[in-house]
Amino acid sequence: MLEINNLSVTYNSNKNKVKALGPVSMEIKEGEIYAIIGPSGCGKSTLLNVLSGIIQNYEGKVLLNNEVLNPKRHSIGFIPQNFGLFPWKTVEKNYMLSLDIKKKAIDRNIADRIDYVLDKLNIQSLKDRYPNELSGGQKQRVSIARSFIMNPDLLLMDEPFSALDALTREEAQELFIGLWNQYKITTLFVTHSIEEAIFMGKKIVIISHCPGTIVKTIDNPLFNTEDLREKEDYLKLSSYLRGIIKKGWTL
Amino acid sequence: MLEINNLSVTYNSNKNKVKALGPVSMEIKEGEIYAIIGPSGCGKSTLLNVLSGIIQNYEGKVLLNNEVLNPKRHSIGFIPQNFGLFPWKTVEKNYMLSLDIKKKAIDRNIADRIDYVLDKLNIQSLKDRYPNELSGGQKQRVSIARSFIMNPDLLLMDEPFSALDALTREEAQELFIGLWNQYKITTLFVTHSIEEAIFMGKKIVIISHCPGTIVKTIDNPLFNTEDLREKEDYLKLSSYLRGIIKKGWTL
Amino acid sequence: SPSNTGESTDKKTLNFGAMSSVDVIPMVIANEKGFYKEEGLDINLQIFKSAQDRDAAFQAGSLDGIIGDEVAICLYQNADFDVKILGNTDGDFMLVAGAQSGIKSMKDIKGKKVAISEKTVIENTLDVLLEKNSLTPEDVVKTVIPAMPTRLEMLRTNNVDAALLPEPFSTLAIKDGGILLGSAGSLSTFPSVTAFTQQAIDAKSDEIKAFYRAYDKAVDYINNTPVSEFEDIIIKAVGYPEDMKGQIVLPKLRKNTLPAESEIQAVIDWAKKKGIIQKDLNPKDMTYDINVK
Amino acid sequence: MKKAIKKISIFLQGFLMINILWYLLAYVVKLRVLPSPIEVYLNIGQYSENLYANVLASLYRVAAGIGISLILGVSIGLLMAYSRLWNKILNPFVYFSYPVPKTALLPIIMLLFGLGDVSKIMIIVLILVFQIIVSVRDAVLNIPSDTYGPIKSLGASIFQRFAHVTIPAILPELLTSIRLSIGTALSILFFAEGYGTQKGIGYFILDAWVRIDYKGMYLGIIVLSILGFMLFIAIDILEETLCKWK
Amino acid sequence: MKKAIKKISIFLQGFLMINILWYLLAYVVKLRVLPSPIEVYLNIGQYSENLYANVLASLYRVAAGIGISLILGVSIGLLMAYSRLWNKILNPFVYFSYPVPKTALLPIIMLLFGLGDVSKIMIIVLILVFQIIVSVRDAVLNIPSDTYGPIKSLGASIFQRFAHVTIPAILPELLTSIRLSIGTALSILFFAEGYGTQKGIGYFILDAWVRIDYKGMYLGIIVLSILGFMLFIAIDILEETLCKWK
Ligand SMILES: Nc1ncnc2c1ncn2[C@@H]1O[C@H](COP(=O)(O)OP(=O)(O)OP(=O)(O)O)[C@@H](O)[C@H]1O
Ligand SMILES: Nc1ncnc2c1ncn2[C@@H]1O[C@H](COP(=O)(O)OP(=O)(O)OP(=O)(O)O)[C@@H](O)[C@H]1O
Ligand SMILES: [Mg+2]
Ligand SMILES: [Mg+2]
Repeated sequence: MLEINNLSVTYNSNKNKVKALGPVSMEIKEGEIYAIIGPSGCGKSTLLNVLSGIIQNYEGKVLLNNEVLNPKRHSIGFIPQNFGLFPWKTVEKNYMLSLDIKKKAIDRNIADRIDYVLDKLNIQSLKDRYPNELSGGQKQRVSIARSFIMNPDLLLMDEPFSALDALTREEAQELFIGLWNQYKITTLFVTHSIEEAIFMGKKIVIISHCPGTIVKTIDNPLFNTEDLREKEDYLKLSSYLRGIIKKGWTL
Repeated sequence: MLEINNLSVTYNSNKNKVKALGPVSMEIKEGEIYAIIGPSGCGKSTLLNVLSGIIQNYEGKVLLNNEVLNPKRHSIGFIPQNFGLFPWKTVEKNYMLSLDIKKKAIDRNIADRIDYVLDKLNIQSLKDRYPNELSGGQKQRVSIARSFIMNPDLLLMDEPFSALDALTREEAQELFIGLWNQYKITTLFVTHSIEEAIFMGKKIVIISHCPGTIVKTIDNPLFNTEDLREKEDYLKLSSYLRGIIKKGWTL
Repeated sequence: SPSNTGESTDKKTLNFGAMSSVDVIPMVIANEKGFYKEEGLDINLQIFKSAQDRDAAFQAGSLDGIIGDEVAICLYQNADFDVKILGNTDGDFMLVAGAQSGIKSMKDIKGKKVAISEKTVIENTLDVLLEKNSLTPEDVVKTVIPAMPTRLEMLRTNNVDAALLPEPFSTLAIKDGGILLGSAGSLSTFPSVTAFTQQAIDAKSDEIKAFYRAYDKAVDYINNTPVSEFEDIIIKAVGYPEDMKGQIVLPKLRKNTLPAESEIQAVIDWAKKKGIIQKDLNPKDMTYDINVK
Repeated sequence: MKKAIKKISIFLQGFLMINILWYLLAYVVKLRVLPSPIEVYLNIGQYSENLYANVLASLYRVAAGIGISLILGVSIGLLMAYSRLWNKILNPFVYFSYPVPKTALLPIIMLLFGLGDVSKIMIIVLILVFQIIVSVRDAVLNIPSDTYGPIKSLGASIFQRFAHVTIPAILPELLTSIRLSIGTALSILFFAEGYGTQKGIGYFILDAWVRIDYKGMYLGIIVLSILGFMLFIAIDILEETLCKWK
Repeated sequence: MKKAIKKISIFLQGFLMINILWYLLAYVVKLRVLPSPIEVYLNIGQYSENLYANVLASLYRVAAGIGISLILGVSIGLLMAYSRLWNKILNPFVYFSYPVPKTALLPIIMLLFGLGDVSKIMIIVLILVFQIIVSVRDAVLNIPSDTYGPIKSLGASIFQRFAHVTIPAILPELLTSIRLSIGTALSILFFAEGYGTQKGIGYFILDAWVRIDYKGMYLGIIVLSILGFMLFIAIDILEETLCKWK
């Protein structure tokens, strides 16, 4: 379980302080998947950076499984918008990076898991290529593989599909949800697309303008529905969300 | 009127030829606005590059107002995905570039038009800034201003809004349509978003996988509808288009 | 004479530097023929390609002694660098006119371009030669070309009318039809000297004595041996052009001796007048008699 | 100006630090080849008027050398970038000439161009021109081809594309390349001003060296460094003026 | 290897073209300082064994100089990139030292390091190290900070971040900077091998010059250019091996 308590973040840039986020409090139960939407610059990436341990200078409290969040102790998967692959590593070295850094020996269990994930994502054959030799969708799949292989306590994704075109994007979303249903990893992702939030978020968190605070958290009954976009309810929920956006991310 | 007759384009790269587009035939009447959607790499940008005079090596015939298309003779507005502003020119020099290159004197008429466009797009106050000092939405508006100020015979846009976030994107779309309704410039734009195609395209052209050919041209009764996304018909049309995409861009 | 041979008490290495020029031949021969070893001297003989490098090494304390010239020693003394002349060498400097310059003798040199290096023994020799012929330094156009091969080449290609050159460059110029107008030797001045720092004289006097004994041996050897026998050695070490093989003529060398005080005084006066040195130097303070005999 | 002022302050700090280090080193080794900075600065009076004329002479040569290199380098670089044929012809030439030690060619240059300023400027040109050619060509080739899209679609002539896109796009690289050239040109003064002249800061240093006047020599080195720095600042100001968008 | 082979072919073309130009120029000016390339190559026999040892001696000095510069330059560059404090302290120093003509410091170098190989290597180091420092520091600072995101979120230690991200990310710039260094190091051989040695290709050229042996001198220059080129190729091959992803 992830508990965020009165988290706020202030950047110190060139002598003036910019409050970028907060205070934010929320709780994500194990095996949940939360979507976060909010206006540009409201602090969404900032929130993910705190949770992934990249920003360590924050106020408030963040507990993961009842311990203060710490990427050295916890196992955290992080997928940034540009997929976060290292161009100088082959695909294999890229998706094995998590195990490499955590110095995990590859036992039977892990080996099976790797096989399963690679198979599901259909990237077995890309092993020896370099990221530059992949299409956007392929890069995205390698990045997802990296996180699922390590079986993280928490998975964070910052606009994971926004660099993909419409078709590839839908494919990738479906692949992801398929895998997620298998492993049920506690996940928090940021998106700019109402459609994506409704399709992939069990709960949808709406954040206000900078410094971002939580405007509303919505239970999403449509999570993981097939042919979602053709359902009547989808239209209602999405027009409700659109209404909030039009009112400037307020209720 | 724009007439495209059996247009096809083949790239010569490193000794092997890649057929990227065609054959494509279509006709766009004056004052129409066409949306083009198609899979990644199907030749959409290639088509726009031919129409904008950037690619001059093509087979087939392209006539604009009954003359062979030629950017020196015709007046063509072109908005690429990255907005196509020159970072070394101020905003003013950027939007005046079209008049500058065409060596048009600024008469009463043009001056009024400039005032109107700048006012509508609300970029009067940005005149002396450089593009790097603008947000994505502002850049987009300057780019639109450049094309509208020159009153082109043909306006081409390659994924014009895809670099903007959801909110900014809707704003920009509405601004654009507002201006377009004023001037009714013959327009062709490429998009990856079904939503955008339905909102902004009087007709929607669907292109097949590479080398792209026209799969279908759809009349769009929903063009320029307010609160489009909440209409029943929108859902139908979009699920119809989605169906085509799912079948791999075939009928 | 008390020879140190046999006494193996803490022998120090003597570091000696010179440019590749004719004056260094006795040192090279002494080294090759083992005369230094015979004197029990361990020598580190450094041949430099430019005077600046030699000076830099000397000043930096990497060398105990050098082959230099009287002007250079004045400059050292002027800079409070206590260097003493311990002997003379037989290096000569010659003024050679180009074949097409139209200069036949010193009389014709007025207004002509003469290539030299500045503030050195070369310029000094030119001025002395001019004055001996009732001319003044202002009567010629001095063209500064420090690198000797380039000076020679500019003369050959008629870019300058005359040049002051040391051996072997002067011989090469004459071979090309150049006309010898005068030389330091013809005035019985020998501006080229061997010099050591006072520090070395104090700390290594035995080694320096051995050095000069070997020098004298080498002089004897050279004076009494046909050049052809040691030609290869000097071609290799001194920088004689290969095509001078069989044509090298060496002057009769003198055993080590101190230059005349009057000669040194003349150089001091010249340097003073030129403004190259500011101090009042005394020839007595500039020489040191190591007294080998 | 902000950038320039910042650089001046960094330079002054560096100047101070070097002087302190120098002072300490001089204090430790206590040798004539390394006079202390205090001695050097105390003696500045005796050179002052002399220095001014020397700096001017060098500045003229450096400016002319860089100017000619720029004219040649930019034209050839553009030619190579625009024409595949010329690139094919000239590329091997440029490629081979790059590592040739140009200073070894001094004797030929003197013979071809005489002993005057022309040969001094020519050696500077010979050393700089290749790197300017390469950097201009690469900068032009590195302009993404879609940069030209909007202006091509307006039917711009070759000349208009050039003025509106190519030149401003390569300007930053060009200035960087001038900045590097300045450093190189100044250190070439050592060769170039070693012959046929009695003026120039390179001559000043070499002359002081010959006269074993180490105070003068270090003063010359300091002046040369300051000259280099001032030229850097000039380029910075030029960059801020021409590349306001950066 | 493909890149290397292409470069070799460009080099050979360049070599041929230079020789033709050289031949024509020699034919026109007919000067002893410019013998025709044919004469030079006909005389190659008399130098051949000699050349080999000279090349080896120079290669050792260049390799040592570049090696030490790399070790120093990379460490200091990283230090300056990682520590704001050290950057503040060292930046003015580096900035000021950049335009100082290092060849004028020969007396100090001889003073501190004697006449042997150490001083030759040190003068190479002194000239190269600043540009390596600057390029390493800038390369590290230019790594977008979000590049580290994924590895930081995995709880990687400083050392792991370094090995997995920093080093591979700056490798291309580092190799470019070595490539530039090679050119510079070779042209410094002219100074460095003018004293205290009888071996080295710089010495070979200087010696031939003093002997007015222009054929030998040009042969030396050609050999030096070829040596430079071979080192370039070596770096290219290294780059292709280490930077496969490019
Ligand atoms: N390193 C930084 N220093 C100073 N301010 C920063 C820094 N990073 C972000 N900010 C500011 O903090 C605020 C939140 O930024 P953040 O990147 O978290 O927004 P976001 O919600 O992810 O935006 P977007 O939707 O555009 O990705 C913004 O106002 C931004 O300008
Ligand atoms: N300069 C080029 N040389 C060779 N092939 C090219 C070139 N430009 C594009 N192509 C190829 O031509 C095809 C069409 O490219 P184009 O950019 O027109 O596609 P697109 O429909 O715009 O794709 P996207 O939706 O990704 O922007 C692709 O297969 C592409 O790989
Ligand atoms: Mg963000
Ligand atoms: Mg495209």
